[in-house]
Amino acid sequence: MIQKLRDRLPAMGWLQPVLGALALVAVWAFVNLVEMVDPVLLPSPKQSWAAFVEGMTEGTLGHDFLRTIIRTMSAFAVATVIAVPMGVALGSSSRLYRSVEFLIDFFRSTPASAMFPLFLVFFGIGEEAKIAVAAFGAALIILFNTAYGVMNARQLRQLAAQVMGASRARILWDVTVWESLPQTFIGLRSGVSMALVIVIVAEMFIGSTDGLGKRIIDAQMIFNMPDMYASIFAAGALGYLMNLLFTLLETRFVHWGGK
Amino acid sequence: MIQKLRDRLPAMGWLQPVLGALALVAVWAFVNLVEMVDPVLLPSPKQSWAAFVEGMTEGTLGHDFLRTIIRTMSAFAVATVIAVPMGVALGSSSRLYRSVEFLIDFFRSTPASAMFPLFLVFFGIGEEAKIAVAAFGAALIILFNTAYGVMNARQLRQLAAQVMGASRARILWDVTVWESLPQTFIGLRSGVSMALVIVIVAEMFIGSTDGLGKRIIDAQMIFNMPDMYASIFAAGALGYLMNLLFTLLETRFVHWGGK
Amino acid sequence: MSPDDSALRLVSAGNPAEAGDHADTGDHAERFRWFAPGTHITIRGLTKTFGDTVLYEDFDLDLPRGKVVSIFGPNGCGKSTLINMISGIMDYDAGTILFDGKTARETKIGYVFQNYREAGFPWLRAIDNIRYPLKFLRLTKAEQDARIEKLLASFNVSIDLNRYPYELSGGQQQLVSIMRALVIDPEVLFLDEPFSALDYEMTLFLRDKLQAVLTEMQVTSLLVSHDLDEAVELADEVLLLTRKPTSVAARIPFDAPRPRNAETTVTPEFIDVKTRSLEIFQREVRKP
Amino acid sequence: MSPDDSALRLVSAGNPAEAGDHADTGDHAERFRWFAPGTHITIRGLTKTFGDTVLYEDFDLDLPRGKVVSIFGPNGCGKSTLINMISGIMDYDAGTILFDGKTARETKIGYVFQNYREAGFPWLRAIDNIRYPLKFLRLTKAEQDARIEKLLASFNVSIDLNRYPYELSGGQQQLVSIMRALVIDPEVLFLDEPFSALDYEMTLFLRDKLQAVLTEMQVTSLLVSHDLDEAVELADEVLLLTRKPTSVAARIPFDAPRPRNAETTVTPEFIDVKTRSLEIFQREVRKP
Amino acid sequence: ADKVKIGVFVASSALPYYVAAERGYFEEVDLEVEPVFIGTHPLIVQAMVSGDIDAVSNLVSLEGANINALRPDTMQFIALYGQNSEYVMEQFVVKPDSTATSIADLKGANLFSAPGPANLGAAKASLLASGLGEDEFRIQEQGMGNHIGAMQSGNFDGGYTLEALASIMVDLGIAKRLETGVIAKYLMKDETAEAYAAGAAVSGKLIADRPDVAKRFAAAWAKAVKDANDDPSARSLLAEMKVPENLTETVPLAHFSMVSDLSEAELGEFQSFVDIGVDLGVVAEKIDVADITEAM
Ligand SMILES: Nc1ncnc2c1ncn2[C@@H]1O[C@H](COP(=O)(O)OP(=O)(O)OP(=O)(O)O)[C@@H](O)[C@H]1O
Ligand SMILES: Nc1ncnc2c1ncn2[C@@H]1O[C@H](COP(=O)(O)OP(=O)(O)OP(=O)(O)O)[C@@H](O)[C@H]1O
Ligand SMILES: [Mg+2]
Ligand SMILES: [Mg+2]
Repeated sequence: MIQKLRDRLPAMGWLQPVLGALALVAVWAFVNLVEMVDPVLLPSPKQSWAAFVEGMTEGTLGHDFLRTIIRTMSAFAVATVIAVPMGVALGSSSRLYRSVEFLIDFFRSTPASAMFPLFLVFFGIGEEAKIAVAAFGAALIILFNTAYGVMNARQLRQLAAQVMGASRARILWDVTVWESLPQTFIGLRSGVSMALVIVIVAEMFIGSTDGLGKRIIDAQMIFNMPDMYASIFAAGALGYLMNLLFTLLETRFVHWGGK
Repeated sequence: MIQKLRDRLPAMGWLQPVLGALALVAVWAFVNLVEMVDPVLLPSPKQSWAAFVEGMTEGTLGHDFLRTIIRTMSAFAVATVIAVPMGVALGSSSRLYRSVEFLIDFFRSTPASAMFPLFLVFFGIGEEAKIAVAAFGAALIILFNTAYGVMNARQLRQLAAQVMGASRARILWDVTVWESLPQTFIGLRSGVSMALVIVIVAEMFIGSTDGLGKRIIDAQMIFNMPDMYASIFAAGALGYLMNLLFTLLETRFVHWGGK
Repeated sequence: MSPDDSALRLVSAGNPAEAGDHADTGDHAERFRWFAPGTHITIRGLTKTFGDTVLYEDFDLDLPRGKVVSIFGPNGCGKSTLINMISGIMDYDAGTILFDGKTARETKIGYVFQNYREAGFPWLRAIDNIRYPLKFLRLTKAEQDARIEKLLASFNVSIDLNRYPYELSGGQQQLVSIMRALVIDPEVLFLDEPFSALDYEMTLFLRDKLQAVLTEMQVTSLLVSHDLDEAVELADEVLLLTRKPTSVAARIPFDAPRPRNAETTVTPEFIDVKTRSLEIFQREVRKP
Repeated sequence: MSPDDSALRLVSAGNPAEAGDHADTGDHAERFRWFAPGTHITIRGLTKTFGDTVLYEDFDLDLPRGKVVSIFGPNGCGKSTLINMISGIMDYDAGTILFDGKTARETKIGYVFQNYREAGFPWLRAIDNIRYPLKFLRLTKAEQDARIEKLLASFNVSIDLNRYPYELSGGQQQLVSIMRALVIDPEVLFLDEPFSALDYEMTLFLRDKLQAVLTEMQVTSLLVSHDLDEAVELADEVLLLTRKPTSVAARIPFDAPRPRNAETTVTPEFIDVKTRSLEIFQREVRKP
Repeated sequence: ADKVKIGVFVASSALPYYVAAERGYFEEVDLEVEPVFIGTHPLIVQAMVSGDIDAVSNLVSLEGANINALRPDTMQFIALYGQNSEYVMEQFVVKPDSTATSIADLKGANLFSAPGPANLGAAKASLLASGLGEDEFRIQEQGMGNHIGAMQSGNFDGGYTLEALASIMVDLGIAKRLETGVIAKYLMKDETAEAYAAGAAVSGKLIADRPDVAKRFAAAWAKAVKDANDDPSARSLLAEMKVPENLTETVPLAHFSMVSDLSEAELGEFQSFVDIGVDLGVVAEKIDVADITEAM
């Protein structure tokens, strides 16, 4: 019996990622059931799920979802294109990094919502401002991680490349980038979550006609809690999926990790 | 001449971190000078500095500053105490981590401001809620980084400890924790910035009688731009300083980095 | 514990399900007869594959208690892999490793890794690296210090042991690695090319030292070396392995009295063992 | 370029300021006389300290063009450090390294690191690791392939080169490392204990191979080995180093005709060189 | 003294609280009132539901109606703050050089609105009621903190905003008022009617558990409301409510009234305002104002 279960366990690998979600829903259902919290404030998972399904099928949740995805992806793409090469470049000289570290740590520690006015000034009130501020926030964290990946990379392989005649740029590209890849992936995952968070906050507070953030704040305003939690759930699940994508990419590309 | 300058260069090391700040102020002053942006929206660095000094000496900026520091530090301390051990534990088994990954990535991708209602339900409307929500946000990013540090740690040293007779717990503590230290430091730095950001946002939106966030939103409302930028500057500088502390700690403790 | 009162106990590692299956099926059952007294480590039906390459298949081996067995085999034949599996840090697909009454984890094992450079803890000074395994021996602080004292005195090293591993040269790191393995007075010692980076003088010194320690303390040892002179000089038995899929090509005992030294290497017995080993090795390596 | 038309050029590395100072002060100026034709690498006034330990102080050395110099010295005397400084990947505090008309960066260098395990690129398959340095030679794709073909044919290796380095055994990794150093037909070759992990057969094979290549191509080579037989057999000159602070204890030429093999090792000349080397080495090591 | 926790949204409509606190009206009735400053409306409602606060100084009345529709008797308004073109609160502003004279002239304009479905709905409905067609204007919510920047940056022709922000814009010279009191005029169809957009409320729990405390609280509040309406010197307190000091004298204020002082007709006006909220979808279902007000 136990033997059989053991044999099956590896096959149930797909269940693992779901466990966390199940636990969350279970706790939620429990809290709701024993009315630890007023049901007006925290609806049951079932109500929220109903709101989610209804929003997706009949309502505009699908549309809002899509808009948020597009914004997040645009912001993240911009951030990656700028921040990864910059991170590699800055990280390759710790002197250089030290001189810009103030800026990076400064802006990393400043809330995006405090930056909204400034971005509105430069990018106008349209879509660009939202994408720009999210890209900025994501770029900072990607840059930070990539640069530290490069700075903490082991020396020997870079020296080996140097002896073989690789130029500084080549070493960076052929060796350092690879060495720092695990850290860069962590940066990218932090970055994509950050982009999503800022896009949602921007949708909440910088005028917007659609998107999950707008949906969340509207639902909150009219105290439509099932809809609010449905939207939050959609946002979180989106974040998980985007992270999952990178986890898959990483296991594919960084096969030597830990060896 | 050049020789002398070169000799002095290392001694000017302290200048490096300041360079970034100087560049920022220079760009700001320039933008202001050529009136690229209406001065009503973006005051000059001088005006903001004056507001900063006045706020610090005569006004309440010093008090607000202190309150934000205390909140951030409390949140960060709570987050560290919870997240570092948990990160090590979860990271030590990638199966375990996979099962909670959903939760971590989910909540990392959900804006703190969307979480406010939930936290208010559990922690009431006082100081605790602000600290709890900031600690939660910071803990997630610390946990994420620590766990990945542990998962990406090289195997050989852990196996060596195992052969020597170390128990699983001992290996974790004696080897894995050390191996993952560089990554943990990155997590701590991300975490402290995150705690600061969320504390400020909470001060802005959960309502508060003091703190930099409250100051920023008040200044923004009554359009006192010099004061707003003075407060933002204070927040960013605070973030930088807290990061600096960790950089110093790291160079002290992780002497073997890259070797 | 004397070799005679050793309890017979099955210890299986690797994939527990499969390993268990094997032991139970009866297929290999007759192999688990009582084995010769004096055997310390018994390996039965060991199977290890990497992807689709089979490294070991249904591999059996007995290692005698308190003796030094030198493994001699071509690069990539699976010597390090074998040691890793025996010492319990690498999983295997099937088979059983019996540690004569104890599991690998219950045994005091000293292991000098082939990859000595990465096996040290860079956050500890060399001396603390050496001291580290003493933690697990339930010794008082004073006893620990005494052990270290004794070890240092007998090695009389010229290295500054207050340095961190990454501040040491390759050979110095290897020496530290050896000292770390010896400080616990191990019951079983695995030496994977332990002298590969040591200088001439140090190698000679350590060969003598090791012989003295191993014979005095009756440590069951497994030595991997590509230096045939060294392998034979230290061995009670030379174990020759084939190319993969790996099997035992031959086991050649060598009983010359100890301590052995340069003079031993010119005895006819030594030369005989060496010549036979070499013949078998070359025959195996050159097999198509 | 023949040894005779070699332009004299000062190449300084390390801390540029200090190195420059040294060259200019006139203090060492007379040393920079024209040196014997046939010298390829010239080291003058080299100083290297780690913290407060002095490793090299005012160290001078000439390495002849197209010859194999074997370095023999105790662990931690600074052999790897020396090679690293010559090959331009480690800074030094003062001194000059002249590369006979070219800088280290302009020279085609092959370097087999002592730490062969970490020097490979784990993101490239073994074959691509070997191919990698060809990138910098301005060869067409076809020429590159031809080189690889030739190398593989002459090595006739049994390793699966489509594996990643971390899937290879220690010896296999070292072999890949050697092939990577040789594939570019280097002008200068640094070998830091290149055979330490190779099996008996492979070591013998590579000694022969290397001799053939190095003498045919007139590659200036520096070999570090703790195996005295090996060091002498391959050498045109044995360079003996003292303990730190490191200096040259002796340079012993060895002119036996090539190719040398097992027979060479029984010639009186060989035994003489070996004996003298050993005497000097042991005298130096045992100095208090 | 009995303790009462009061939620305060820092805006000029919180003036009665500041007056009562400053002038000791709470002590007079033996109450110890502790303010809880909350920066977002929904969180005030939530705090009321979860029992973190017993009263609120300035709750958006549609949100109050909404929560009572969802969860009856969560709170009761004891005072209502009316706004129209006399007691200016909501209004349309335009660029200083605009030629528009009423919101009907905003054809083709790009507008911002105060955030939230109630504000946006009211702004849209007013524009439509003025005769503009659905696609003859564009309007977009903006957080209050962005209004000045939005106006200043030239991205917008004008917008629907609230006091004291409008006064600040006018003061800075970046906007002028176009039409005020639009809810009364366009939605309630009676320029003199008061749109009771906000009010002071006490929780249903306070009334049920400590009716006496609620009563004393209302009494103190009534005094404060009187001062806030009639005593110009109370205005100096506005500086604490995100009103710049130079505008405290002049910034328009809502008309504060205790529910007990409201006439049937005025309560009828409130009912029609709440009904508008239902139409806008901001109030979950139709609700009688009697269920959300308490005359004390
Ligand atoms: N992770 C892996 N994936 C695939 N093959 C592997 C892996 N690890 C080891 N191998 C293969 O297993 C074989 C045995 O490796 P092992 O390190 O045990 O050899 P070895 O006998 O110790 O050789 P050496 O004398 O060179 O140290 C090698 O051929 C190697 O290619
Ligand atoms: N980063 C460092 N900090 C301090 N000391 C160092 C550092 N790196 C090397 N050393 C010291 O320099 C000396 C020379 O080291 P090196 O690696 O060159 O020795 P080696 O001659 O190659 O020895 P081996 O034969 O063991 O490889 C050693 O004594 C070592 O302790
Ligand atoms: Mg091996
Ligand atoms: Mg060395």
